[in-house]
Amino acid sequence: MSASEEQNSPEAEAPDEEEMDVETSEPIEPLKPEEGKNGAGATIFLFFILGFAASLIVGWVVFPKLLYSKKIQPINFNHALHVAEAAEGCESCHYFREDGSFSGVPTISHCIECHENVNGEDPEEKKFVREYVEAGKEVPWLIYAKQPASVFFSHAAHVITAKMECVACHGPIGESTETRIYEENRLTGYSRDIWGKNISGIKQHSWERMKMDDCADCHMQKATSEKESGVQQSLTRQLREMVSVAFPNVMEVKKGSSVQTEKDACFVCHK
Amino acid sequence: MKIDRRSFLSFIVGGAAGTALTPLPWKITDDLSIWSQNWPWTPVPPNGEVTFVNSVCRLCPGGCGITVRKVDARAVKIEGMDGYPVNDGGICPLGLSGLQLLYGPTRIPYPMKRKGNRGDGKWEKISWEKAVSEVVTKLGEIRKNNRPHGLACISESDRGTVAGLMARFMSAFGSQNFIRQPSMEDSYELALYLMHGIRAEAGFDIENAAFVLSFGSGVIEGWGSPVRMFRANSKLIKTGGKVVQIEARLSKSAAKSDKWIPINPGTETALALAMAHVIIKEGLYNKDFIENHAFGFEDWTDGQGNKQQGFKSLVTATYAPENVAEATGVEKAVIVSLARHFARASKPLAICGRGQGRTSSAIGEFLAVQALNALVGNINQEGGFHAISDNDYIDWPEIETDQIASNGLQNGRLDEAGSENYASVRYLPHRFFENIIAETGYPIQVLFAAGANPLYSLPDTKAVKAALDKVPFIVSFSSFMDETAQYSDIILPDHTYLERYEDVPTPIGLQKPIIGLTRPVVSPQLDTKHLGDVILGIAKGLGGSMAQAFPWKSYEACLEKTLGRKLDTLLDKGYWSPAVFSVPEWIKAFETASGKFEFVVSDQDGNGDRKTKPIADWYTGVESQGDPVTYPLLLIPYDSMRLVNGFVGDPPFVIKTVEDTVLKGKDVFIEINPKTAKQLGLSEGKYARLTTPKGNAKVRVHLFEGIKEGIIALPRGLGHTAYDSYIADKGVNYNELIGAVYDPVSGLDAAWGIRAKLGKA
Amino acid sequence: MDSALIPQGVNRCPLWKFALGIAIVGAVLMWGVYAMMLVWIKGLNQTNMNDAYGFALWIWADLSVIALGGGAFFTGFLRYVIGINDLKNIINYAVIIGFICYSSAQLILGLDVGQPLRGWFIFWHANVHSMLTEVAFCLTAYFGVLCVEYVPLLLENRQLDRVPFFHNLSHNLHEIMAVFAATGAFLSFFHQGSLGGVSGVLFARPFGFREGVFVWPWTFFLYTWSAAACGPCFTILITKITEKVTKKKLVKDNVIQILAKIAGWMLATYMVAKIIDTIYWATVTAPSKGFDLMTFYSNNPLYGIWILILELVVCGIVPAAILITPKWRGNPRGLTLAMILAVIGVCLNRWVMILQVLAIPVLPFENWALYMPSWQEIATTILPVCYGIILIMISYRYLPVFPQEKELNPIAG
Amino acid sequence: MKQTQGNNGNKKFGMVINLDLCTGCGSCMVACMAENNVPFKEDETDKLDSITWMRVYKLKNGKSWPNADICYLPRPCMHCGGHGDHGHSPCVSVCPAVATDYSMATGIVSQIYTRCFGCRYCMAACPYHVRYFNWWDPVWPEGMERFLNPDVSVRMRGVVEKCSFCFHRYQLAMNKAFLEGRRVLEEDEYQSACTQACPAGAITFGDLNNPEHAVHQLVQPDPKHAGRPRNPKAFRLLERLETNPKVYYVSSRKWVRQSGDNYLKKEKQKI
Repeated sequence: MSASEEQNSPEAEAPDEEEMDVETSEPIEPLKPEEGKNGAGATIFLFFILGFAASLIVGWVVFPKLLYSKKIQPINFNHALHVAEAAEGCESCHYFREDGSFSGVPTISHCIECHENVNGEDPEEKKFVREYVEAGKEVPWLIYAKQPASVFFSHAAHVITAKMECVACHGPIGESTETRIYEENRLTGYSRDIWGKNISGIKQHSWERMKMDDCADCHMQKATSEKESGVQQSLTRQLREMVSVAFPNVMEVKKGSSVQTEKDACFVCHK
Repeated sequence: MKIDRRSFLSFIVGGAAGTALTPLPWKITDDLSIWSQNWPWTPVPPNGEVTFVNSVCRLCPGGCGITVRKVDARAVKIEGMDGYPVNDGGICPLGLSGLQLLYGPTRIPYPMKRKGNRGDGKWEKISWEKAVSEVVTKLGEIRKNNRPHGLACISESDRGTVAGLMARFMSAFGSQNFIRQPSMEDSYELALYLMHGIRAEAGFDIENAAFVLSFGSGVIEGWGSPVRMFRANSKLIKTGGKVVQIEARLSKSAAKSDKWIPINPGTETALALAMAHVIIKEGLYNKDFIENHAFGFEDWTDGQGNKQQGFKSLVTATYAPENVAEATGVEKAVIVSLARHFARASKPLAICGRGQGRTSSAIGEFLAVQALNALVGNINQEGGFHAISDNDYIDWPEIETDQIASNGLQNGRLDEAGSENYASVRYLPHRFFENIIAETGYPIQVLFAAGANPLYSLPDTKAVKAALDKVPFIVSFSSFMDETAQYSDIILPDHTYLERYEDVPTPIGLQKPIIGLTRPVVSPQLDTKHLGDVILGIAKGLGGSMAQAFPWKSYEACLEKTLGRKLDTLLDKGYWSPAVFSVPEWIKAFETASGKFEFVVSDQDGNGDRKTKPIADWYTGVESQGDPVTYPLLLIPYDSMRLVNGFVGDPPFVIKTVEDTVLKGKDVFIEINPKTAKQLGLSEGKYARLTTPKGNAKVRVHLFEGIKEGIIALPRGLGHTAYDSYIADKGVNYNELIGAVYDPVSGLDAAWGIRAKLGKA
Repeated sequence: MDSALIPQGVNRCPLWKFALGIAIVGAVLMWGVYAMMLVWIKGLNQTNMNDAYGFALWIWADLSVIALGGGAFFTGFLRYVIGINDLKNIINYAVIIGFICYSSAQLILGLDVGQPLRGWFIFWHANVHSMLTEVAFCLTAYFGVLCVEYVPLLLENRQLDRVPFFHNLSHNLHEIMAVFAATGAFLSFFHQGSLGGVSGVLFARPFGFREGVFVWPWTFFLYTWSAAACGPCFTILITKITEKVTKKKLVKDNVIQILAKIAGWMLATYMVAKIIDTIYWATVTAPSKGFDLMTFYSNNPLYGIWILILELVVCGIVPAAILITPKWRGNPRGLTLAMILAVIGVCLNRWVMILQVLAIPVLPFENWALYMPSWQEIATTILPVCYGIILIMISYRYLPVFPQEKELNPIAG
Repeated sequence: MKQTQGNNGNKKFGMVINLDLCTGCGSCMVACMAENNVPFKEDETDKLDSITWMRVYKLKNGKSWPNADICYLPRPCMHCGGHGDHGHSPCVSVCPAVATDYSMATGIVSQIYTRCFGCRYCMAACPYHVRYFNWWDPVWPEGMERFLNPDVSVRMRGVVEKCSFCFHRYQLAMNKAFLEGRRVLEEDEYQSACTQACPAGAITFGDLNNPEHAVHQLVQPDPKHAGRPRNPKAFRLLERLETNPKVYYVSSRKWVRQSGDNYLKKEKQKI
């Protein structure tokens, strides 16, 4: 703030000298204690509770309902049936390509191998053949585990090198007989599976939430031990670090490669 | 109970406290940031299966192999094809930007017919049937009127099956007026025809040369096949080969060369002859070649018994270094030393063709440079100059012309190429347009523009436009809305090179013949049609002998038939080259009257009679246009890999790489020596008015120590009025400021610059 | 009309005049708000910043207002921690000015980042190595302290004071104000220092980078010190302007003189340190990177050696000399001149340490980058000035900001 | 694996650009733009608002005609290792939100666009001007977004971006390696887009820690001086600032080598 601007303020324009124009405060009384003070206090408290309760309901019940839109998959897909029928189980449709990339959800050209014509009685199959196979259109599947554009995820690293089970991230979807409702966050466009079914973000199974922190947790564990967890893990980690400092040749503690965080560097999972 | 202000406040406070204990504020804060990470208006490219398709780039005559990376049906990246003989993985900025042309806004989406006046940019969408039938009707009319020679076609190239079909169409129709866009090929072809006696392409074994003497050729600025030249240049550097650049301006090639010899522009012929003088005087030439395989070195006697001057006496008499030192601006000692280095080098090679070689030049300059190659005996030698005979894989049945066509063909070419005056020249595009304006010869009623954009890329665009105004019906086959397409009457858009099959003949300047195959990388994105198929369609529509001349069902069928078994190799490897190839030995290399390399230039009429102009008339350059008093400065153009100068304009990626000392906003910079600028009262960044005898333009000043006093330079490739907003109306088209200058002996346009003046704007 | 809100025993201009004043300043403010909305909706392309000038007018304004707002922490420190009691007569105003400066700084930061919705990442994903992280944490914390310091003053409004709860709250806050003042001084020490570190740690920017002398990075202390020196000057300057505008004496001379004297000695010692720093940098640090001093001050149309002389001599040594000399300090004109010079000096220092750092080419083949702010940048920089004027107008009118006002301006009759 | 033991198996990807071979054609710039979804505007002639991860500079020797000389110098991100190569590059340490990071495993300075909130402190820190801010929303002409590369995320307005050494190509190559049961890449499996495209073969890319890689052989980095080149024809930009770049230049011209750093007047006179 500079002097010149302050002086531009209208107060600089000759304050009025006339007494009449000058506003002077009038003496006033201090507030009188109100009558029925206790009653008023209770009312105020009641309203506080009301507001408190209302906001809890809005925040915990109404808000999640508003936040997510519910969408139904274009075709009600039966995983269990397909797994049983397909020769190579899951890998029949979800396989690695030669370049190491993962096929993900199969395209219509893959489905046609079996469903060029209607095979059975299922009305969903009929719908599928009629609306997509015959029209040569891809099915606009809603992907529960869709990656954001900023993420690079190597299925090969996790499934082949680290030998992780699909279930760890995707849950027992292979056993499902029908597609569940896809919930999409109206603000972010993310699948609800990312934040977790539970609005508070608490998860019981590893696949129930797939935020960056969930990746990071696992990557931190990998850096120390694969089986231990919690306190035990941090204790052994401390111990290993001490040993590694004393005898660097005997034990090497794998620190993450990031200079900033000492976790795995950002470019491991981001693109 | 009274609900007063305080109760309400209390309710709010309770609500706030409660809200803080719900996920609401935290989730919204988090989600808003996630929203900002996934703004719906920021595109997310879909993932998919990655495949690679090999093809050949068609954006310049360079003919590089490309590998296109696809994700599902989308082409996402063009890369150089590893192992391709031309470019082996390397690729130029334009080639990399091909997808911007494929998917870009400059594409012509469907056949269109002009509404309103020419150049208004108002178009009516029409069907392919209608488009073809319109052209057929128009052509039918002129045939009916017995004026088939009123059809002309201007094309980027005259090689390969598509150009071949077009040329065949013209012949069958009855017109000789097939015209190729000018380039250094015109001059090289003519020089080879005159000196070697063959119709052949110039090949340069630069990779194996030890000393490359470049007369202004942009060795690393797009001359020849650009990427191949870059690789060759790198190889030279790594193997210790030397490059000497003779050029008026410190170009990239000059800066990267081992030695830059600044020269006054337009005096290259004199310098080459002075070097020849030194080489001959000092006996440094290849005695075997000169004595046994060359004619016209010594004085000789023609068929009429007249004594004629030979090359030796020409240069010894006239071109002593001290005689040319002043004119060329190159000191005598430098000329002598350069001549010695050149002649003594193990594998010397002299090349010419200014900048990217996108213009023709005076034949004298090419003859003089080729004479240097002959003197050092590098013709058809390793590391030398190779004459590559047309690798003629196209063997189509003879055309059976009908009477109308035969009559039409009786009329010579409107551009007078091949006429008595310009006997050996094949194409003279500037003369074609001038004759239209002057109404010499006969009127042109229909003009095809196929892969060529004469309204932008020929000198004196105003004159070209005036000529086009006299042509009642212009058909453009362009894939892109270029200047000529914009000024046409009907557009039958071709597929882009990424959507079609096409054979690619030996790229310009390559020392061995190869055929490449352009193939569809993606399915046609718009309602376009292969030019080959359109030609077939029009011929069929015309019926009769026209239809008979095109016995193929489709272009693809024609290509299959033409290439035969080569096609399998092409589909498999991406290119075909002869299993064994070598250029002929000296004894078999020349098909002149003497059967030798000829220094003298003479018309060979087959019965041994030689008629010629004096040798001194041939070995000469041309002056620039304009009088030096009114126009004290010399304007020369320069080429850059970042400024595309062919039948397409700079795609957005390429124009982005242009330096801010070349283009700023919409203003182009003119390069000027600081001393000259000071004399004119101009300083860096100032606006100036550039005037030449042909036109004027507003430019900005860029001081450059790499240019001689009195010379100013303007880039080629800017000043488009068509295409998209990424390129249109940026800078000035050099061709608007320059006119053709005739080479009196060949008729070729030999302009290398123009006189100019620069004043404050 | 609003007389019930005006403190007892003082005169204020008529409401219409006050409202007119607010309206005029408010109009300029709305211009700033319009520019602010443009920036938030359309993005930072509304500015003339570019890839060479990632930091420009806004960051300069930010650093300047924080330096000038330093009067709050330093006066508070002197009043509550050191115990210079006379300063209680100016501390309220120092707090208000500090509050304005710091809230303005936060607003500007909110504008300056490319992704305001992700601004909280600086706290949630904090990188402990970054000076900005430290700045953000301390600045926010100190702003909290300023709020706490401002609240008791607000509660002294006649109407609010009638509520017993507020009355007691205000009283109790006053009791423990020393704790907040100490916290504020502590936090300020860090964030003022970190702001100094912002350019001081840029080891690849030889104009800004400082090492050696006493501690790394030396700019850390220079910034804290200069803020402590020039902040009070700004407080005095604004007080003097307020007196001019209201045509009243609001603070007694002895109070001003004490503060000015302390600021003077701070400024003098700061100048010694700054000159040592400059000499060391010009003769050791920069040459070791291949830079002669004059390369920083030549070959461009703006940044000449004059800027160094202006900062160190005219706006440094001169005001310091005036303020430490009782005779010159006692002269009202001398005092005002010194205040103005000191304020310009610290702002110039911040400008140089941000914008000149970025203007100077480090790669030998690059050129000087010059920059001219867009109207949106200027409008949004004037915005907090207007906001400050309005807040001062309101505070002055309705709060007992100056304890000595009544005594100095008795109402006749 | 023998050669990498001394570095804990860590790689240090770097680039050597031969300025004798570089023709200044701009292919590297375009290859980079095409590979990395770099946006473009109608007017890109304001080079201070023109995103070019790879930028080719024109160097002049400052002499007058006919002794003038020019040289082109491509400038990607230097991926500085900082003092002592500890990974504290000028930009990484200043980022308040860990949006840019240094990976000890690869030596690459990453930039995470979704983390970045656009404070631009890193840009102020970088003396090479390799960092670019998205002042504008990235917009492609209608239809042109079809060529966008899914391996690189498109940057939204308001964040900083820069050359990543085409790290996504490393991710993809590793993907393939994982599928084939490998954890180590061959030299040619991971090459940046500019290296691949350069028609003059001027750019070499590889692991500076690996003596078998061409980059190592070309510059012979000195481990005692954080990789300063031992090849007398090689230099790094602004070596005196001790930023320890991983991009090396080779030139046979002395004036070019001297253009890479700042020298005092008296030092210049000595040279």
